[in-house]
Amino acid sequence: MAEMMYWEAIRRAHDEEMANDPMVICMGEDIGVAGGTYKATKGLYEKYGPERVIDTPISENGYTGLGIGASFLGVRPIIEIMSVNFAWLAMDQLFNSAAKVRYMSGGQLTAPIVMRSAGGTAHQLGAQHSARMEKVFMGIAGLRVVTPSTPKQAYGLLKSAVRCNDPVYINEHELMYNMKGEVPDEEFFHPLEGSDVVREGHDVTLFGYNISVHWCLQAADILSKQFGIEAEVIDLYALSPLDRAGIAASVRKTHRAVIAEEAEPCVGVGAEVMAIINEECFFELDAPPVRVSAVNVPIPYNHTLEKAAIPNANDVVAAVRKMFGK
Amino acid sequence: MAEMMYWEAIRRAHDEEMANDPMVICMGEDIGVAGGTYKATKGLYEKYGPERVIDTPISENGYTGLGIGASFLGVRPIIEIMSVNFAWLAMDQLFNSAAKVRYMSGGQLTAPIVMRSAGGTAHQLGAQHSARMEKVFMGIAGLRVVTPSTPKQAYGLLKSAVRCNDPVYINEHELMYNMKGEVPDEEFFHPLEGSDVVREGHDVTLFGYNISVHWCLQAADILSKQFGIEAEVIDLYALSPLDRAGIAASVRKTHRAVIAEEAEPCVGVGAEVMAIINEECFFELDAPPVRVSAVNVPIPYNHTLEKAAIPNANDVVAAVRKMFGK
Amino acid sequence: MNVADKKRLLREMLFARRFEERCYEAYVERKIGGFLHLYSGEEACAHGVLEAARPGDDYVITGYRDHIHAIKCGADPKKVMAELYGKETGSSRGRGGSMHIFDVEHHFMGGYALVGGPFPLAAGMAKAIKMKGTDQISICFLGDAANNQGTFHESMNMAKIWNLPVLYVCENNLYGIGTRIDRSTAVVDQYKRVSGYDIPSAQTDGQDVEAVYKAAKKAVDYVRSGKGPYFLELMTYRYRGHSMSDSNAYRSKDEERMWSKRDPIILLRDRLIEAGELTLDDYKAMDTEILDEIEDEIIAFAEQSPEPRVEELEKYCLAENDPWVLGGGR
Amino acid sequence: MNVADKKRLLREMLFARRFEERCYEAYVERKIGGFLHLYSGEEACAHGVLEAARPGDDYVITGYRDHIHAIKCGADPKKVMAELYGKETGSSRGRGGSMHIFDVEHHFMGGYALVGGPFPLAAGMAKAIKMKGTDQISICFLGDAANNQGTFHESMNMAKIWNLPVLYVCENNLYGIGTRIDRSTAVVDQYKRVSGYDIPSAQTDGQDVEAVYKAAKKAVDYVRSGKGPYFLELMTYRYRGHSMSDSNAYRSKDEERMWSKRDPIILLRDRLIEAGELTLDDYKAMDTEILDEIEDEIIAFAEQSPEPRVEELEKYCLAENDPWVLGGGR
Ligand SMILES: Cc1ncc(C[n+]2csc(CCOP(=O)(O)OP(=O)(O)O)c2C)c(N)n1
Ligand SMILES: Cc1ncc(C[n+]2csc(CCOP(=O)(O)OP(=O)(O)O)c2C)c(N)n1
Ligand SMILES: [Mg+2]
Ligand SMILES: [Mg+2]
Repeated sequence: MAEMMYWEAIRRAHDEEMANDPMVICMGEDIGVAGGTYKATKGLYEKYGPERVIDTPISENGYTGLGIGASFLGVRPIIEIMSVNFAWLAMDQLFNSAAKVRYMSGGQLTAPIVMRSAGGTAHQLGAQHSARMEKVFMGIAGLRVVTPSTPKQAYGLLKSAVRCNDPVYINEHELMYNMKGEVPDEEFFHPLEGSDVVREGHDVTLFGYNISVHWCLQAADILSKQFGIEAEVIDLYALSPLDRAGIAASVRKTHRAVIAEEAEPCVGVGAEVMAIINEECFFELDAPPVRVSAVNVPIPYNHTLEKAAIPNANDVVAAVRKMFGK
Repeated sequence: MAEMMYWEAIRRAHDEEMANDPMVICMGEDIGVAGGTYKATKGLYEKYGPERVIDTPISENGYTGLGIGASFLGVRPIIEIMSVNFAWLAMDQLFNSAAKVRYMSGGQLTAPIVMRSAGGTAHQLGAQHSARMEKVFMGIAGLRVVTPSTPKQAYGLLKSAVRCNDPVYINEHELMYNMKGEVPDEEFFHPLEGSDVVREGHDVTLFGYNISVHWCLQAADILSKQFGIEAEVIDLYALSPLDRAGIAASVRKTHRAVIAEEAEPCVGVGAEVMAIINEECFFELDAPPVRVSAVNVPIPYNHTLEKAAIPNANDVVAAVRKMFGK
Repeated sequence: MNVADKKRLLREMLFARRFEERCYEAYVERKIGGFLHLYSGEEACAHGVLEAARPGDDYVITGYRDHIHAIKCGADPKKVMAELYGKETGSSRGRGGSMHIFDVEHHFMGGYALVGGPFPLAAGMAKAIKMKGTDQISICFLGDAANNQGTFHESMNMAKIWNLPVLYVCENNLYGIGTRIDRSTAVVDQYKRVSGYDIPSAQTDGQDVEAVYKAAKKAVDYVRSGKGPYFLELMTYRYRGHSMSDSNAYRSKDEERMWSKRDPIILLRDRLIEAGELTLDDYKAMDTEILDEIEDEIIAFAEQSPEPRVEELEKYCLAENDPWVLGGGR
Repeated sequence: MNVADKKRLLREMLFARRFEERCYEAYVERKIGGFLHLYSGEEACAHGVLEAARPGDDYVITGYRDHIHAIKCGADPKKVMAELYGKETGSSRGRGGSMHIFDVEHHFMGGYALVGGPFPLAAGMAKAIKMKGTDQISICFLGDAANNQGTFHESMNMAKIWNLPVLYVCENNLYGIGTRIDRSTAVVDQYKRVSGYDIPSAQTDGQDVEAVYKAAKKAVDYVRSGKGPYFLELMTYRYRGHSMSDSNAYRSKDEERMWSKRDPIILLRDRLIEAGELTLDDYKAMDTEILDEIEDEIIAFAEQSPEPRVEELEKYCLAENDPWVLGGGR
């Protein structure tokens, strides 16, 4: 078991899948000669050449559509959108073509693409580079959405996504590419559905995904040490479909729930998890579920404002304390 | 008070606002010479000429961006996207430019555009013409979202939207353009925030918006006549921001809630209303809130499947009956 | 093209016309729902181009006006009609409808309803062909107004820089719904628009199937030889409204009459008659045979086929039992 | 251009260079955050073009590499620097940052970070100008790689069919981040790409500010006279990496050296010296004065300005107290 960085884990998954199947390609802006903005494809251009590691023009809808068309004939494209903010330009092809083609062809045709991008608010990148858009991807039938919270997941989710016959969107985080973690030495495929209990507890369940899992873990630590509250932490690495059973099972045990999301609350992951809890185990609740979300604004450049707009571990702690009246 | 059709009400609002202010223009595909796919701009080309009633090329992102740029200088464009499905192509300009420009310019610049489109599932238009996307528009800070359920609202919401300094998205419904209803003879501006109690009741609150308000009203009738259940019906004509106070007030009264939405459930209006109820008045609930939503599939062409995919008044009735064990 | 080919083409085009006109009736009878876009008047385009290619082997993609392209690729007209009827036996199992005919077996990769959507998809299929190293090509049929979509620009550029084997065919019928081309488009000669991508192009009479065939042959050979993309513009006209809900009021009767004088079927028929290869009676017999076939076989099949089962509503949304969803083949 | 104008331009360009290089330092000192894109090497483009227009009156828009365009339009450099420092006194009150400088008072309508985003916005401003009937024009500066975005195509077409008073200026610095233009673009001469829209265009040396001015004068006059859009390509080079996080490893030292020999500031300076209008000492004095101004006034202002208040986090998201939100002016 080697330690590697999140970006290295993604790079390794690309490399292994490209070595395994000549139909796997990757494409995106500056991913080839330059090795990728976040190094996810570093060295692959030299190894697999320009036909398989493709530097695209700045044409997000165009190259996404091109990847989808290629996938109709058995190619497995990994499409990088440098920042999720640019994905608005590619939503037409992703949703209107890739997510719908299997259904509207009566199962004849499928678009087994992977789209991945850096989502999330980083350091002062401003309103047009800081949106969190996972909820947009989740709302559409025909697309799978996953989001890795560790290098191990980043590796294993991409591997499975490449092989899965459905289109899969992978939401990565700009601030996590340099995060270190253990990744098994042997090849490993992470499930694309389900959720993980990453910390056991019995007083309250903290739901997180991607970066917010880490806030939850930190918060659980503080809650345990300082307030004697034992929180269970659930990693929702699969955002679509969400793990209804896993969500309900934990709430049946703890009877309380807090959902931490980096995005603004409106029609977000928090709302959906709360709806699932209401539907699955309302009468098990000892307190109303709570979401810890961003302030509903475009993200400001100023560092202090930016930090104030985005939640963190302390906000999770505060929400739990309030719930327990402590 | 005259009866008019939904499309006529929209047309009248266009006409009055264009007569009132020479900076109001409208633009979209086939809205001019042809008068608009749903007749929303019928006769306006003849009246106001090609400089103000603009037939655009099939360039959704382009002409949306053009409208936004014009609005920077005081023009008030009403931008028609023929079907909301095509709006995926225009999301980049709508969200990255219009919704963010006020914030990122520190309040210097604003994009007072109106975008309107037919959303919703009509009759067998197939997967690429039947999506319900209101939830996508709701999730983004800096944009207002409204959705008329009657000709009166269609008229009054468009009038206010044109004058409001924020960008406003108006979600209309393909199946409602020929719906008739009373519209005041005198000029009238509908608020862009809030909600309406369209039927009073004390046993359960049915939340609807746009077409689903009508399912709720029908359902309330059936529930009253056949089951002695008196439902309150709330029309959420403002989807962003949602009327938290109005939602909570009704639930405090009825202690039960059902949300009817035409879209698939995941991260939708139903989830958000449930989240608001949980946050505002959880302890007032006598039963878990329930959402009545579409089946999570792209919409099939076949008529029977299509009908099975979309909820209706009977599904609302069934949900309430189940809630009451009747 | 030899005489036998021409006669076959004549029959195919006449079949196409009758098929479309029968769809019109079925729509009026409310057997067909949704949006219905007919190809009447434009038959020489799909037939001329695909005659010069390898339908069933080359990959073809188009927009919502797609029945005839599918059939020319080899799709069974019975299944196409059943699709329009929304039946389980339809080419897309009744899930697609008129705008979404698919026959992947015959490499007809679908009709798409977002204007401009197929441009990049076609380039992508060409990319796949190139990776596989076969001598197939990818062919994309779209209308004139579609060329104003950003995807046109993006796709032409990519097709050229990566030298992809894709033939773009522009069926220029002068209108996008009710908007005349000169009101929406700065340069109305569509073949001129690709100079900005250094893509070779040509403009041809789209009503004369032999002319289309000739121009397409050149285009197809160019693309198949590995030289890269090609753009072919065909000047044509649709007889009916844009779709069944279109009043068609924006076109003058004069204009319509002018174009109907250059009907692609009549043009070819008369040429064959003039050359002594066909009599008017032969033609009439052919027509009767076609009409009977459509009624007795195609419509009958569509009528008698079962609808999809409601229990299968959620089928085909995601792949079934995909092992990787669980993290591996085990 | 008379001698006084040239000397002023020299000073402005030298100021621009020093301003940008000081930003570089401030970024390294972590006073500036986020993405920072510098204009060093390209000064003749914005200065030459806007010198030929009416900065402060004509409407200007660009991408993320926007400091200098804003300043040339009349934005106070102190406020621009304060913006980079994220201060409340910044041109966007610290909410925008380097990529989003705005000075609406001086008709600098902003820097936008989505590549290709400003194309339609600029056309829209031109539409508004046309409606108002003034003789202003709209000017859009963007890079070479931006031209591959679909919005380019859509905007050029609309600008032409509606005859909009918009000047598109392509600052062709041969790269989009690390990708050389010939690897992403079928036709590398950008001015040739607009033939598909029948838009007149020209290509000019972007390092010689007088040449830029001359070409821009022609372009501006054309647009201002109501003849419609114009496209001007300026061949230039950025000295630094794409942004501060760019290694710049993809360019050869030879190439960089070649371009630095045609530095726009040195070119103009030497021309003035040769003509006996300036001495090297004059130039040095000018430089010292600029450096002092930047340090003593601009940086000092940015340093000493207050940050935005956290209580105002939600301000500027929606209009405040807009009466129509409540359904009327009452
Ligand atoms: C993205 C998108 N925008 C608009 C429409 C509505 N629409 C359908 S067909 C059409 C006109 C297309 O004209 P053209 O490309 O010339 O093809 P034709 O119908 O003439 O064959 C329009 C505007 C659509 N389906 N998709
Ligand atoms: C829509 C979008 N796609 C990608 C990016 C990332 N990106 C930022 S600048 C850039 C290169 C642009 O090059 P060019 O237009 O030539 O301008 P230059 O930076 O050379 O001035 C890219 C790909 C972006 N900001 N927006
Ligand atoms: Mg057409
Ligand atoms: Mg460049």
